[in-house]
Amino acid sequence: MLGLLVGDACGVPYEFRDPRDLPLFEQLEMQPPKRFARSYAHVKLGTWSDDGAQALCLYASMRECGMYHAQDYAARLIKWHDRGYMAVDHYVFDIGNQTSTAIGRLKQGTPTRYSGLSGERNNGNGALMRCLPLALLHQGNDVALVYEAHAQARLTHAHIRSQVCCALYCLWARREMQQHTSPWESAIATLRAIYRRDPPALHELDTHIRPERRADGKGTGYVLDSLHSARWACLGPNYETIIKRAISLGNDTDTTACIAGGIAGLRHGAQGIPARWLELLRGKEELKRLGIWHDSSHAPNGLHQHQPSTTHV
Amino acid sequence: MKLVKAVIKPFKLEEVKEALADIGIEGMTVTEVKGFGRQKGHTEIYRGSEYTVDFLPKVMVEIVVDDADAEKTTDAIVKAAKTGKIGDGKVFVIPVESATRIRTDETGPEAL
Amino acid sequence: MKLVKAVIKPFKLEEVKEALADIGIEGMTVTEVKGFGRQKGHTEIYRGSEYTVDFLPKVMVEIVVDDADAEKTTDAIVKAAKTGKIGDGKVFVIPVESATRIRTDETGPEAL
Amino acid sequence: MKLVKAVIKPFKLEEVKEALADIGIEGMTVTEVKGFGRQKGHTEIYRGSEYTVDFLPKVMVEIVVDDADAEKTTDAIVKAAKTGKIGDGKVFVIPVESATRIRTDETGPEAL
Repeated sequence: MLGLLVGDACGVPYEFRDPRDLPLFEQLEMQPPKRFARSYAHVKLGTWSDDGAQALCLYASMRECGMYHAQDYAARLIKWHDRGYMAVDHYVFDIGNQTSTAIGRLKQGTPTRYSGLSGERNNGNGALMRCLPLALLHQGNDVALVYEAHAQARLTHAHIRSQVCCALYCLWARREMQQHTSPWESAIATLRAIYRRDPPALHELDTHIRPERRADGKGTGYVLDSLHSARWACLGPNYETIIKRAISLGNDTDTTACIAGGIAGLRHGAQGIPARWLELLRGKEELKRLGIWHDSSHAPNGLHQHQPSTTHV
Repeated sequence: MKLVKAVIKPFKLEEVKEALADIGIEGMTVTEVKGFGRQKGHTEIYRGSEYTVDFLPKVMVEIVVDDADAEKTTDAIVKAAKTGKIGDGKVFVIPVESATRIRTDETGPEAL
Repeated sequence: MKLVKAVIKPFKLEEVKEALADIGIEGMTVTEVKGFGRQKGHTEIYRGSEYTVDFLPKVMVEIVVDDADAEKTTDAIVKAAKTGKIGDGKVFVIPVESATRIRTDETGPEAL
Repeated sequence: MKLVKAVIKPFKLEEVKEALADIGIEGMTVTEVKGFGRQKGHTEIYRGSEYTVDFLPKVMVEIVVDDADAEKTTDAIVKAAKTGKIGDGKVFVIPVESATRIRTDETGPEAL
């Protein structure tokens, strides 16, 4: 979770920029260069955005329920939207259009199965950016994980593309946790095997997501571009480089860095996250309550490396 | 009246609906459920895992029918939902004492 | 005891809950379901696929009550859930042989 | 045969499954539900918002068993799902007239 949150917080000041307007690669810090006019100038550095808050809602829900429970998660998203639950300072400063529409529907009593928009154009990265806790805390097998990733996506992003992207990401994260030698490739193979019984999903995977294609991306808010951008960023050798690569693509920088950061955190552990970034990260009281941050150890042990257990953080 | 309650594979739902329409049954309720059974979910090689919740996605179909129709409803579902492989599911028949259609206040078999 | 099982329109849930609270019933279970019926839902064409959405989102409300309360519970639901339009749903009453409250091991009507 | 229908706290599902496996019961259906009851969800007044979460997340576990097994199934669930705190849930037993295994057409207790 720390990998995701730090990535998100690093990306916030650079959001919506053309890559050419960004500082030099080595200056893509959580604290941008002084002359750089950062996005959300009123938001303190080290603050996670909607991505981190929604992921924490899912984390808290799964911890409390011991499973993915759509209605409980929906109630927490509404609480975030209305009252800043899991947002730093209880302040919500950004929300995606689809998520906003879906939360509005949920508040009117629409069942969780039907709250998400399902058009092909409704494929923002809003469900992908928050789904990591499923992979961290899910106690089921791969089939169960895949279908709960679908259910998690449908809550706000009901098109099959968003669902499959979330399933692929969750399996990828699980393979990273398992220290698989080829996590991405293994995730694809498993997903194909599962989708043999699910032709629409298999069609989507093979014709649109095309997971074997070369990793690249533009860092936009389109779910497929986000996933491939994160994959490209994750070609970096360490946590810091992965986050900087994600931000260097410009556009939806916080979300690309959040998605890549989740994977990078699993791969390199909390000790792989630069101490200066952990220092700047805000909201630690909330993270302590959730058991993600521990003061006593100074170096947080909230994100352990390569050690799946029921207390993944 | 009887409640016919079937748990089937999700991809068989369309065929079951068609089979029921063929015998004149159009109203039903469908719930997404998790099925746990002797057939485990797709097994993965994974060491040292505590992963134990191995469900398979299923759908539960519920239909209330007149006493006389319970058997043919069951038969139609069984025929349409069968793949012959493990995990095809089950059909149960449960007694129903009363039924009311909310829109019209009709009760009994007229409400079905 | 009886299981009163109602399938209603999702936006009627609040009114049904209030109507039940008015007659002293507060415990219930709510499940998200799909309703298929003579009233068809909207049809969607998806990339040449034959996929059509012919269902409507519904919620299923389940309440177990003492025998004596089954009728007034049904009545309260019917009144609160009615819009007079097609698709309002139905209420069924099913016999229950035993009930146990997990926290206290109480059984029978005391458990309700 | 009997349908044993339990509404429990979600994080108790694993223990319930294990307790049932211990008495030889492996097949079950699990549904995510919202539980409304005398125990209200927590009400919070925050920033003038009137929004309150008045349900608790629950799961419904459904198992069909032979008549003779209904009681020990209920007992196993009650024991495993108990936390002693409010909101632990309930277990109901409902009569089932017939059961059919779709794959083999077996009916009655053999189908379970």
